Amino acid sequence: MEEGIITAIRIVPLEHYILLSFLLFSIGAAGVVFRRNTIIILMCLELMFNSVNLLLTAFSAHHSDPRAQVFVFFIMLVAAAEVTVGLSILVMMKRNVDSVDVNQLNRLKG
Amino acid sequence: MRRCNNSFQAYRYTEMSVLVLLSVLGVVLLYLGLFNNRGAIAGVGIAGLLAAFVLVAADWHLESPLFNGIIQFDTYARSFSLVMIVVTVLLFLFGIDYYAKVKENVAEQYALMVFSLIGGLLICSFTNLVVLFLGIEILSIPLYILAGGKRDSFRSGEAAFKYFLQGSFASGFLLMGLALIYGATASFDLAAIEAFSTALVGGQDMIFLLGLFLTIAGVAFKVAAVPFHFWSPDVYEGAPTLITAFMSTVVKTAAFAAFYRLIANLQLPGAVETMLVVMTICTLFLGNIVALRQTQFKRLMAYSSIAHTGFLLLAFLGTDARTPEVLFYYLGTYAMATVGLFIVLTLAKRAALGDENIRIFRGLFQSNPWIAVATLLMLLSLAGIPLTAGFVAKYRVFVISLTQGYLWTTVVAVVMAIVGIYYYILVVREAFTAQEQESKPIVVAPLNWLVISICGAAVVVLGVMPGLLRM
Amino acid sequence: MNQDLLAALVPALPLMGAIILASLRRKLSTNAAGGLATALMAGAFVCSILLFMGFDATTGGRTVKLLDWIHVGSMEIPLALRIDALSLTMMLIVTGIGSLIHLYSIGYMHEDERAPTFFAQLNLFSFAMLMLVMGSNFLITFIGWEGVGLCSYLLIGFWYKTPEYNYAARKAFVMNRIGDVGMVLAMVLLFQRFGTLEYATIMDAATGFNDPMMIAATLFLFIGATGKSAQIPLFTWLPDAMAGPTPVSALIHAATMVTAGIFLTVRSSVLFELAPFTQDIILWIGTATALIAASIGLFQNDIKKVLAYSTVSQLGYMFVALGLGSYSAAMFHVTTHAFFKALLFLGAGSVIHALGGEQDIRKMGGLKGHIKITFLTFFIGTIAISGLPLMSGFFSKDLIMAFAFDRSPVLFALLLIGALMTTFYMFRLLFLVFYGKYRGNAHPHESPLSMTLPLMVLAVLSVVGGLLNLPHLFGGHEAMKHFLMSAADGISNESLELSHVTEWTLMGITTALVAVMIYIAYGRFAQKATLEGNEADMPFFKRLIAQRWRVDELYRALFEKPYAWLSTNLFSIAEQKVMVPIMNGVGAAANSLGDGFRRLQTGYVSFHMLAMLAGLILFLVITLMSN
Amino acid sequence: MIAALLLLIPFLTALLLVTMRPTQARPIALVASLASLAVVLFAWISYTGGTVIHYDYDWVNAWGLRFVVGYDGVGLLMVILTAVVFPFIIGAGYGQPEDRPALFNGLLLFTQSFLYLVFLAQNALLFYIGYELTLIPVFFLLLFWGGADRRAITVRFFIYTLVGGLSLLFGIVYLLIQSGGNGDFTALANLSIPTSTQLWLFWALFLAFAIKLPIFPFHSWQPETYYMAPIQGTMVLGAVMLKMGLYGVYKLVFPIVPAGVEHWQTTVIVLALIGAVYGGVIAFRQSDFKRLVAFSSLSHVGVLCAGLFAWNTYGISGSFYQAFAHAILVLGMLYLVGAMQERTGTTDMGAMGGLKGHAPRLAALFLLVLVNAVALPLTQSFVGEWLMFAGLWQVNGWLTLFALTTIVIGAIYMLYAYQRVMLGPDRANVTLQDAGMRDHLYLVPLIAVTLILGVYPGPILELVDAPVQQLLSSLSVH
Repeated sequence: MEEGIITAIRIVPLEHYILLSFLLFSIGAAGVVFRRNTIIILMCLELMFNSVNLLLTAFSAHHSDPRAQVFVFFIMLVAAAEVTVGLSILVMMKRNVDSVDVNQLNRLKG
Repeated sequence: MRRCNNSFQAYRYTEMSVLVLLSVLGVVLLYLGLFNNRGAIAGVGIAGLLAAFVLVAADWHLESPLFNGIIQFDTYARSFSLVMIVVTVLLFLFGIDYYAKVKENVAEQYALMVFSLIGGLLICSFTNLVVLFLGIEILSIPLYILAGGKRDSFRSGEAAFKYFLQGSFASGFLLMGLALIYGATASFDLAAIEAFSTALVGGQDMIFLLGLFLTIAGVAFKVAAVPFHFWSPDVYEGAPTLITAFMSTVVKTAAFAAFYRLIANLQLPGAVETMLVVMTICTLFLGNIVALRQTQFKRLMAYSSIAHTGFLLLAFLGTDARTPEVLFYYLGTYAMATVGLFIVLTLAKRAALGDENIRIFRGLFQSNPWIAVATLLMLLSLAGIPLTAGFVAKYRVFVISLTQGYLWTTVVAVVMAIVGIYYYILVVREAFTAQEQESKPIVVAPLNWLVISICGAAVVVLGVMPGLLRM
Repeated sequence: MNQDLLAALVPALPLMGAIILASLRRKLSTNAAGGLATALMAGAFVCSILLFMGFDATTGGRTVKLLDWIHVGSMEIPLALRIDALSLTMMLIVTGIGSLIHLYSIGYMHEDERAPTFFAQLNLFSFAMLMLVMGSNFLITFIGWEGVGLCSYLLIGFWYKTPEYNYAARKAFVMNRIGDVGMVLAMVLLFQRFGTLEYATIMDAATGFNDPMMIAATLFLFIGATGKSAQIPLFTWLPDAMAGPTPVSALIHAATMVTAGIFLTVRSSVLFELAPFTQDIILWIGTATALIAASIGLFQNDIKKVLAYSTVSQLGYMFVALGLGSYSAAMFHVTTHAFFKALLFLGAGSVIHALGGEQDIRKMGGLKGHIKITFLTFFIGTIAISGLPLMSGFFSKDLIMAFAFDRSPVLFALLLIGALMTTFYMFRLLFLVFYGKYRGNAHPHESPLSMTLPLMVLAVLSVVGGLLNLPHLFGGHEAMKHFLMSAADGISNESLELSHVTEWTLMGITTALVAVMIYIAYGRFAQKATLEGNEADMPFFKRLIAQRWRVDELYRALFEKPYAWLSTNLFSIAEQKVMVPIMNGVGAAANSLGDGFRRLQTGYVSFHMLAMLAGLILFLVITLMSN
Repeated sequence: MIAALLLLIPFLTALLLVTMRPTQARPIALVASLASLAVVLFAWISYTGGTVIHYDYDWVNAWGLRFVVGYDGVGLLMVILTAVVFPFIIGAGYGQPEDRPALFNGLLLFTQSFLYLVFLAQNALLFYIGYELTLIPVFFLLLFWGGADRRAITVRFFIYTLVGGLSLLFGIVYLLIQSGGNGDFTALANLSIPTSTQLWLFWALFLAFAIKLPIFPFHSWQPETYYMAPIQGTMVLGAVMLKMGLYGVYKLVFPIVPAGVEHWQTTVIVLALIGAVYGGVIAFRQSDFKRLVAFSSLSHVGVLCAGLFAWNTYGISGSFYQAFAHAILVLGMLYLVGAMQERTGTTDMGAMGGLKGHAPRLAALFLLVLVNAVALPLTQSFVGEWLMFAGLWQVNGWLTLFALTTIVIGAIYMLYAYQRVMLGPDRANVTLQDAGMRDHLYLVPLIAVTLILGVYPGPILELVDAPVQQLLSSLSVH
């Protein structure tokens, strides 16, 4: 990886990154909790994951340690896998209850 | 539990080959699915698992790092791996009968279980947080699919959906936690992190604390500790019984192994300790109390599983050398009892045409006395009545928590244990009450009979001679 | 012959009889059973006499240890018999009168098909009574004490088909039990105090102590005595006990069992000597009982009830004697009373037998012609109890009254009134039963020899009984007193400082007034053809007495009804409305708690995730706070 | 050897019965119980005092669970009690269910062997294990053969008892940690626990026994359970199982938390006596014979417990002696309940009465049993009660007076019951067969035991005396 980018990243103080990714993470989490459309919820999940990726990258830059970036790739991979599964499940749901509203599904309770 | 120093050691074939073997096994099973030959599938699956068993059991006390020291296949890991493999074998045996009626996609079911098992092996041997994360995902993703295994069943679908959403949500927290820990310690390596935590003792590091906090939350989700338990009742009930059994045994075992491996040698900040205590009390309370009102057996088992999570967490409190020993014993015997019970449930459910109310056990003693007795033994074991393994397990947990000085937490646990006995006894009562009107008899295939007997016998033998199940 | 063996035989023989008869009660005829029982009692009597012969008063007595009964820690209670003057006296009375009554019963119970059972129980009673008097320590005495209680329960309820009889039997047993509570308390107290229950040891050790504990102990003993000897407040069972066959009334409720209380007091006279307070209480309770019972006796119309109340009042006299500390007088009266009261009861039995079960004196009268022997003997009994000069009752009662006068003239006056009432109701009874003309409609016939023989024997005894303890006044030297002195130390410090003149005058007054009473009674009852019986037209006070001071009603209202009420409601309210609901309530509470928390599991996935999030944040806050 | 025989004879026979289901189940069970009785008698003869340890090997020592079995005098007495009682329970002529006799007797024998385990155990955990195990067979006895509403009552009984059990476990675990993982009674007795701890630890341990006995506020499960259970089930509960409570107190409470006992002594005695009076008073008006027995048992047990907590030689010895007497008594009473039930088809005394005329022998036997119930001298009960009262007096006179009221109360309800069952005018058109061979075979030995031990209590008292003395002296050392 090119030195320039690292330094570029380092210019911004770490706290900002942390704050930003916290913000993104919270937005994601809030979205997951409060939105009812499954598609959007999936996107919010992505958002959460990516905020983490951002954070990791920032950390790795600041610790000047590449392992975190490797981890980021793993995360992307896993996220992809999850989304695939998620979407397939979503299709199944659509088939069962003709809707993508998460709260349509509540036969199991109590 | 010794940890390897990070230095590169001689490449050992056997341990790694377990993972390789299992992955191959999964693929092979998928291929076998093409020639829709069930007997072969289960057979191959079991053979493969047994091979894995041998490989794990071989040169027992060798502890060698793998993959550049991100995995540590030590006694701890081996022991839990063995339990998981054995239980999976039992489930496969059960599967032969369970999937007998199903038309297609049987091979996928087996294969996914194997994959999930790999995840389990990974997380009970990790020494690097990355592996922890990957392992958990490898463990979970197949489960999301398995939970929805009954494509034509609404409930199964709902279960899969809920499991997936909450699972990924939790993964998010886990990831955040890991990232923060990394941020604080500049390393994913457990040893390093432990070193950091020891250095930190007394001091404060917000990032690290928060990181630990979220990580634990993420793992706690997997073991279904309150308040991260919401998924388990719904998923347990909705998922196909075989998968429910798999989740409440293999997955639970793996998750706990990982959980303890994570915090075992950490110098937990006081805040986290408190969190654990509160979590334990809540889990004990909610699991048992709500279980009182369950009439659906699978849901009952879900809450009882939460309750047992509570007891297991009790063994986490403080730092006691005996904890891994106890965890191992508890989980092993718990798995045995649970597998057996779920098989009995399936059989009774068939006879009752899909009803899952505990009433379906009625008349069991009339029709199949021995099965009834085995059921009794397994239930008593879960309830923790003496001379069953469950008693020894609970007893040892109490010993630990009292030794660590958690007097009141233990009192709560004891009270909750009484509550627990109540709902198990209700099931016993059903099983041993005579059936009034004539109903479809409960048929037990020889293979199932064998598995149930094994489980029933195991809980007593291990209860009388606990020494047999040692790490 | 070996004294110890003899001593052992005395209770053993009746016990044997009881066991044999009980086991063979189906096979034996009345005569066989009665014969066996009587023979065994006679055997016991003979043994007692032999013991009496071989007894040397100077040694003070011997203890015959049969076996080690209770031995725990430092508690050693042997199963042992004590042979001394006191026990010998009682043994002679019990076995002697006992055998006579057994004999009598053969005739009396002839028609009853359960006669063998009757004799078995009678023998068992004799055994228990003998244990009571022969015991060498309190606990052995207690064996007999409770044993006679049981037998009296069985015999009162012998005719079990009549509910009233069963009730009477239960009443007797329970009241005795109340007394026994006192007895047990006394025993545990004495044991703690002296570390033993042996009479000999305690009496030796006791001298010197006098403290509240001693008062308590003696009071407890006295409570026990009131139960057995039917003193106020526990006397109401004795009249009801007349439900039993008449021989039972004679043996148990006149001659022997009811005197157990007196016996016990004399046994432990030393202790009572150390507790003057208790003695006073005994004195006044005795007086009260004597008077009240006598007053009730005046209006009874059931021949046995009259005798029953007379018994109660006579027992009262004995307790007065004890209260005055004149134990020999008490024992003397016990003896003579045993004679004439047994006689009277058996006579009454003979009358009832003659009239085929009739007990109401209003339906009697003019029997002296039909049943001569019964009449004569009954007459002797009457004059004996009324204390006409030179009769046995005369000596014993006057002795007591002399002691009373020595204490206070008032007491003497009260006792005198009692004595006069006794005379009155006894002669009323005599006249109503035997004089005038017959008011009933049965065909009176004299009883068989087996019944009349005991009557005659007892009659003789009632006459000459006084000689046993002839006072100096009449040239005697108080034989019985000196005999008993070796056994009951209390006797030695009796003293009667009365000049002969005073004694003569007292006797004179008594006798004169008694004569007057007899005259009045004769005038009122001798020639009655009919008898007004209805209490309705009596004046209030008279009616109150006639209704036995309404004590039974009082007790029923005070104890029986509330107890029954309590029993019912403790179950229906305390148990079923409180205890059980509490137990179930705990479970219900847990369940409702479960229901509550169950609602958390809404099944809405967003809510679940929200909850997770909330929980997480909550934890965060809590832990950071606690940090 | 002896211990092995005791534990195995009933256990193996039971296994055989429940697996093989032979038709002649009852005779087999009877033989087995008699065999174990023989063994026990041999043990008694060869017993020379002190504490005899038969086996002592580490089971899972790491967690304080060692297999140590043996007995001191009191333990032996309890073993004798069990051995004597079970032949009678199995032999009880009436109330034996027709269905699944093999299972029934098998469960009985299981109970017996577990009871042996309880009384032989010299290790707290082993004791606890036996203590809980006894519940399982009884649970099924009640569930299978109980009367009306058995499903609910059985579970209630089970859970209520386990509440005590778990608190006992808690206490034991706590002790184990104090003693460094050595659960032997000897080791636990040597602990010196701070008084403040003993005050609560006492209840943790005692609660189990208070419920098992049961004493007053913890008794609610007892009447309904006794009433609902089959005759033999009630016999097991009343004759032996509640004795585990007494034994437990003697073994696990007195030596280990003496300070606690000292502090709570009066409280417990008062509660126990309240229960004694409460039960006795209620028994008076009970119209059902079986319930009456239940409440009378409650009453008797109250006195037993009070005597035990008098905590001196007389009290404790008396209590254990009385425990024996009470077992025999319960057998007799319940057998009579069964006998009447078979004859009149009910246990309601309202439907009885006036039966003496028809069944004089039965009445006589009843009377002889009753004599023991009201603790007349020269019966077994009297010896026990006398000792207990003597013991209680050393503690407090008023409590003794309170306790003594029970002898009046007892007389009241017992005689009333006898009258209502037997006495009164003959029942017309009732044909009632009188006590026959089996009744005599059953009741006469019981009565004989009662009277013999009433006249010659020596042998039993000797057993109890020495260990109790030793216990008390060791406490005074503390």
